[in-house]
Amino acid sequence: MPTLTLYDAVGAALTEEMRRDHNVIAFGEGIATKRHELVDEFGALRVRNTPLAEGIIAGTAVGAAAMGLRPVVDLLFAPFLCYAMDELVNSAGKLRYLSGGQFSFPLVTLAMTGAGWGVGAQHNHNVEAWFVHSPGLKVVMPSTPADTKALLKTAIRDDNPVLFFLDIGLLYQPGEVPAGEHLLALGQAAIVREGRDVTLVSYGKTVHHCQQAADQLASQGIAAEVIDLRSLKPLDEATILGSVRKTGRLVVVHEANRLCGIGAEIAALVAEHAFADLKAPIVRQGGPDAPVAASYPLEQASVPSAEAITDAARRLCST
Amino acid sequence: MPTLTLYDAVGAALTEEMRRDHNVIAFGEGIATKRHELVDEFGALRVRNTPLAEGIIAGTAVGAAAMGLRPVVDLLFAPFLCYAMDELVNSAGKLRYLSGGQFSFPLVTLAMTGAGWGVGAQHNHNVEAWFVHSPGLKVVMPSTPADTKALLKTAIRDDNPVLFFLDIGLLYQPGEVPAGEHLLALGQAAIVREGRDVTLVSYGKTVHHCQQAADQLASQGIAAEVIDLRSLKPLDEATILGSVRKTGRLVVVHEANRLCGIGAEIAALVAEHAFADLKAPIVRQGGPDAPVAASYPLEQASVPSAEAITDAARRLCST
Amino acid sequence: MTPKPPANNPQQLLEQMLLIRAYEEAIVNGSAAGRMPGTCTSVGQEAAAVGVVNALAAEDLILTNHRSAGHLLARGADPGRLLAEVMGRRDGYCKGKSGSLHISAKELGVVLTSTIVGAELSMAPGVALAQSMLGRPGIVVCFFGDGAACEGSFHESLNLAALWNLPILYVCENNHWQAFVHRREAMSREHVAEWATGYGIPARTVDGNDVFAVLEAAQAAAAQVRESGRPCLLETTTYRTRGHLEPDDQGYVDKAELANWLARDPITTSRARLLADGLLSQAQAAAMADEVASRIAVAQAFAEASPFPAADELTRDAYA
Amino acid sequence: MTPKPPANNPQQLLEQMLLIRAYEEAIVNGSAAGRMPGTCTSVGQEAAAVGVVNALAAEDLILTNHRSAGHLLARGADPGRLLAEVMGRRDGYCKGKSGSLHISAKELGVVLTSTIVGAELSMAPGVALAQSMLGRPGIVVCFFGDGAACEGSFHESLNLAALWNLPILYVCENNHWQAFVHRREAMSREHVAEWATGYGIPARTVDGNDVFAVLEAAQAAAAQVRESGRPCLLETTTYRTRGHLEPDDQGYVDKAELANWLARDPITTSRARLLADGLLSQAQAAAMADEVASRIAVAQAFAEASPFPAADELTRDAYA
Ligand SMILES: Cc1ncc(C[n+]2csc(CCOP(=O)(O)OP(=O)(O)O)c2C)c(N)n1
Ligand SMILES: Cc1ncc(C[n+]2csc(CCOP(=O)(O)OP(=O)(O)O)c2C)c(N)n1
Ligand SMILES: [Mg+2]
Ligand SMILES: [Mg+2]
Repeated sequence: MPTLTLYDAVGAALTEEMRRDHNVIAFGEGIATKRHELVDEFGALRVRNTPLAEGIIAGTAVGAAAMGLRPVVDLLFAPFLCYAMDELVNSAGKLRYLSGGQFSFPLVTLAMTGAGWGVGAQHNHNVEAWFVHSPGLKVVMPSTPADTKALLKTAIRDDNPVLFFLDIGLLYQPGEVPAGEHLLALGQAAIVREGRDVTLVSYGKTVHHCQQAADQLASQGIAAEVIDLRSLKPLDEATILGSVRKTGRLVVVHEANRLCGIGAEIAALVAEHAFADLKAPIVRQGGPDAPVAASYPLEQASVPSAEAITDAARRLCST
Repeated sequence: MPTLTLYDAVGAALTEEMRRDHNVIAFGEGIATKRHELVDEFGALRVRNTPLAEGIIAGTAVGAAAMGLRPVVDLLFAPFLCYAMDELVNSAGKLRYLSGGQFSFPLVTLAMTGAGWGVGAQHNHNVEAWFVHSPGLKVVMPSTPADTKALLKTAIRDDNPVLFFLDIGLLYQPGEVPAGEHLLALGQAAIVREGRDVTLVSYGKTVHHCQQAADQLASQGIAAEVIDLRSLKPLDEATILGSVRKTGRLVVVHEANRLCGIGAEIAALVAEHAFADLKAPIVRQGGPDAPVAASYPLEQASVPSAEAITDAARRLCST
Repeated sequence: MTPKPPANNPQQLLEQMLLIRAYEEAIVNGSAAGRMPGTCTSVGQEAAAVGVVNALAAEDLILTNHRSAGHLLARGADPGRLLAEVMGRRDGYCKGKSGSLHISAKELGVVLTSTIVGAELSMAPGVALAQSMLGRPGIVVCFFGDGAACEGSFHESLNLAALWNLPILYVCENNHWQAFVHRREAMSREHVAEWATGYGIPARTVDGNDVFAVLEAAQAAAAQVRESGRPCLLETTTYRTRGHLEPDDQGYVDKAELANWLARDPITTSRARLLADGLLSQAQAAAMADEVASRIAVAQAFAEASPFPAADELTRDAYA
Repeated sequence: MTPKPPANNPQQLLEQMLLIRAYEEAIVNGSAAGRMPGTCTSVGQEAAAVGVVNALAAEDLILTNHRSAGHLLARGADPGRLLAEVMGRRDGYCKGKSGSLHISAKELGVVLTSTIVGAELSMAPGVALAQSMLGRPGIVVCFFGDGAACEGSFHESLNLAALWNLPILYVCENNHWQAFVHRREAMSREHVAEWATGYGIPARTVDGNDVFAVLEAAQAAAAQVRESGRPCLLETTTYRTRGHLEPDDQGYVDKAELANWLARDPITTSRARLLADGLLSQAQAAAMADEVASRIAVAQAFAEASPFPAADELTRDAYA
């Protein structure tokens, strides 16, 4: 199998989808420079650099999507989505419904997020939960290059606006990516490791921390099941609930702020629908209610570690 | 006790705080027109109309707060906060931390939210959870005129940015407001009705729906405890956990989208820290994952009703 | 239903303005009586809407905002379906989900109406981009207020449209008010057109209460957009003669300023001109008023008879 | 520590530029060697920073952005504390929490630095409002790039500053690049100053590579802001001669354009001019270079010796 970084998996998905459908276009602050091969293949009209103005980039994508194009826009870092909230939330997310279904908005926004580059809270802020909370939007955050390519291809074909988050810490890590056409439905979690004692649910880079924790737990005789959500909306409730009904124990892990994060949603879901099978309290591991510092050790400390996950799971299994 | 609407309670709090501290200023799209008595008393420099531009209103508040003023800005309807997300989240919420504590941001944003006026999803969208999820910000949403006045006075004195949400459906409902200086600490929930069988937690207009539900439940022999959160960050975890430890049953209710809402946070909190005392699954009642329509019956259907709350609580108590 | 062809005589322009006025008055009366919700009416601004819309071709696309009745009716919208929408009924253009504030009617080429002030400006470049990339002929007309011009999206939109050569006719309806704020409390300049020139976009200001002048200016501007494939801006200077949102006592409005503009009411002045020029008789004028009144009466009956949306509409169309 | 008094001779301007260059090169080398993080350097833009900052009084306030080393050093920042901040160490100006991208130094009057492009523009009016409402004397200088000028906050900020008579000197450093996008791919006009005139704000463009010209223009503009109490805009035309963020191979940069600007390096040209005018001897120039090199060496040693923040800094200062 060919090996690609997550960054290149994005490029591969874009290339394949732009070949397949000439209505797919891409623009953003530097995409034509950084992915110049796309300009070479598809021309300067379909792949464009833009002014430094996230609002109009997103707004242009919304208008174009409603009228028949399928834009993919690169908004660089997740905190910059703050400048595009009206366009994404109030326009893309609501104008289909408010118009009684007259329009659809097949558009994808790319944004990088998370620890790894020591760039501080104005570049590193995990805001995916905002968009899960907002109607009319789908949200994806993969943990491997293979999933990135498959999910991005599906997102581009989806008729709804999809917020597609790329974990900065994973961006240049290589991984095997099946050659040719592979798609993954949005809303399908992956059980990346099976186990019967405790369920670890995560997405993005902390999936790997969960896998390391599962290794550590295995050596202590605890069989952890690890779930990679991959898409945050739609959320694969069945896989989560099925796993917790089996194991009776749940640790939810993510880098984003704990408060009102995806972990809260999953904990609530389980406390509502798998309560009878729960053998122990649910545990959430997430970022603190503080911005992320640029300083390396503080940045690293803001991310749940394999050790902390292991400890939490072990404590749960002893109750 | 004098009787005021929630709208007038805001005016009373502004008047008292502007008298007390000449650094308190107020501006926004029409505040000088709609609250002209403030201009009469405090002058056109301290109370200003602004251009129609939420970003610069919020940004100006951020800059002014950092340099010694205490701005209160009226951003009208909650969805318009989308145009001020950068200023509120990236600047007000983060620049204290990122600067190593060099600045503080004593500012209050007012925004109306919720069903009641049939204005549709671009005016009626409950986004308070976004700001709970974002670091450095406090979030308040009162359910009575008295609490509104007391909490707004405290919010104006707080050295952090406070997002202050006004429930549209409650805005012109009168209520008793104690005369003179009354303050309420942020982060203190109110137990508005005591009960031992089930805990109903809410904020904003659905507190009243919970109270109606509690009446209905009482007539069926079920004693519901009703908690009005009042402030969503800081969250009064102790009061919530104390109540659920007593009753063993929890229904969380709000108008905002269920997914990653405050209800998710509270359910997760309880599933983590009061698991042993839970006698039944947690139930969340919240808005659907859809924009809110303007059409009256659809708008009303988007808000959890007293009947639905009663049903949910009764089912819980029979398990 | 398709867009109405442009008026081919001045009487039709007057009739459209009368229809808009009668429509708005039906809502004003209905909401005063508690039968209808309040709306942002375009009373006093009819000429600005009618003059521009009648300069357009059927294939042109329109983006508008919360104060849209004039644009929609001039484009040929059915007043019955509009009123049904305002009342949240299922026969409305948006199945009752929009209410008055964000009425889109794709079949009429009125697309992506948003009540977020400034959103029309942010979406217009994308609509125009699709038109040009998909090889469609129509230009894009973006109606926005003097208030919207104060939002950052104005700057971002004009810069991008100029840079990417997008066929957009920006039409700023400068009605002196931004809800409860007078434009002089909000704008560093008198005219939005002064801002536009900074982008190298041809910009012109026209008396927005003179329907004939607006029509001529809009025809010229639309032709320029069509030929150059580049944006132009037209500012129609007019006045919001009722309040921001019904009911509104206008206590904050300068009485002399309002009286001045009321004296220049676009309907009164254009009717007087047609009568003076012998293009309309008193009898024709009376017949026109009757015709309009009866259309609105029919429309109102239709809207009132339309049911509310079914319960399962609560979440339908949230996702495609 | 307080702001440095303005230079009172041309040699000091040169020395400041040399210090900035040496500081940036220390980071370039350190990051190439893996000892330091990459930063957005201001190499090639030293004259624009030094010329403006030396036109200011101690009580004036500065807002800057991600490319701030020149502004901070010209204002008298300690290069040791700056480097400590870049390296995330506790002796940095922001206790290591900022890193290179948002360094504020309130004691120097450098406030509210944000790496969100356009945020400086959105906060400047509030800073100026506080200055004027609290009766403080200093004006506010807001540095921003040609990229920031494309954000909507540019429009909103300039309109408000003009409308409210806020004492802001807007300084646009037009360095031809917006990260990986050339300004001609992003701006409908050549100059940001062309946009400013639309607001009735006096605007001027100056050769940003000529430190003496920048100083003179900035002195005039600052004086105008001080006297009128109203905003002015100064655009310094310059060039980002290294990449956007170290390391950057600049493969996307037009070689001829870059060569042209490198030939107009602000340090080389001003040094040559001082030598030619007899205001500097070769020996003095060499001594200056040595002095600067040793200051940077000391700074680097200081920064490297500074520890990382303690673990309890993780959440400290999230709330007041
Ligand atoms: C982003 C945003 N801010 C504020 C409002 C509230 N609001 C609705 S209409 C209006 C005034 C708009 O003024 P203008 O753009 O001049 O249009 P006009 O109403 O005068 O036609 C305001 C403030 C809104 N809908 N959206
Ligand atoms: C809102 C926002 N969008 C994008 C970025 C990423 N970014 C950082 S600097 C930069 C270029 C800024 O260009 P300009 O304003 O001209 O300043 P320069 O870097 O040239 O000094 C970009 C795109 C950002 N930090 N903030
Ligand atoms: Mg207006
Ligand atoms: Mg630049």
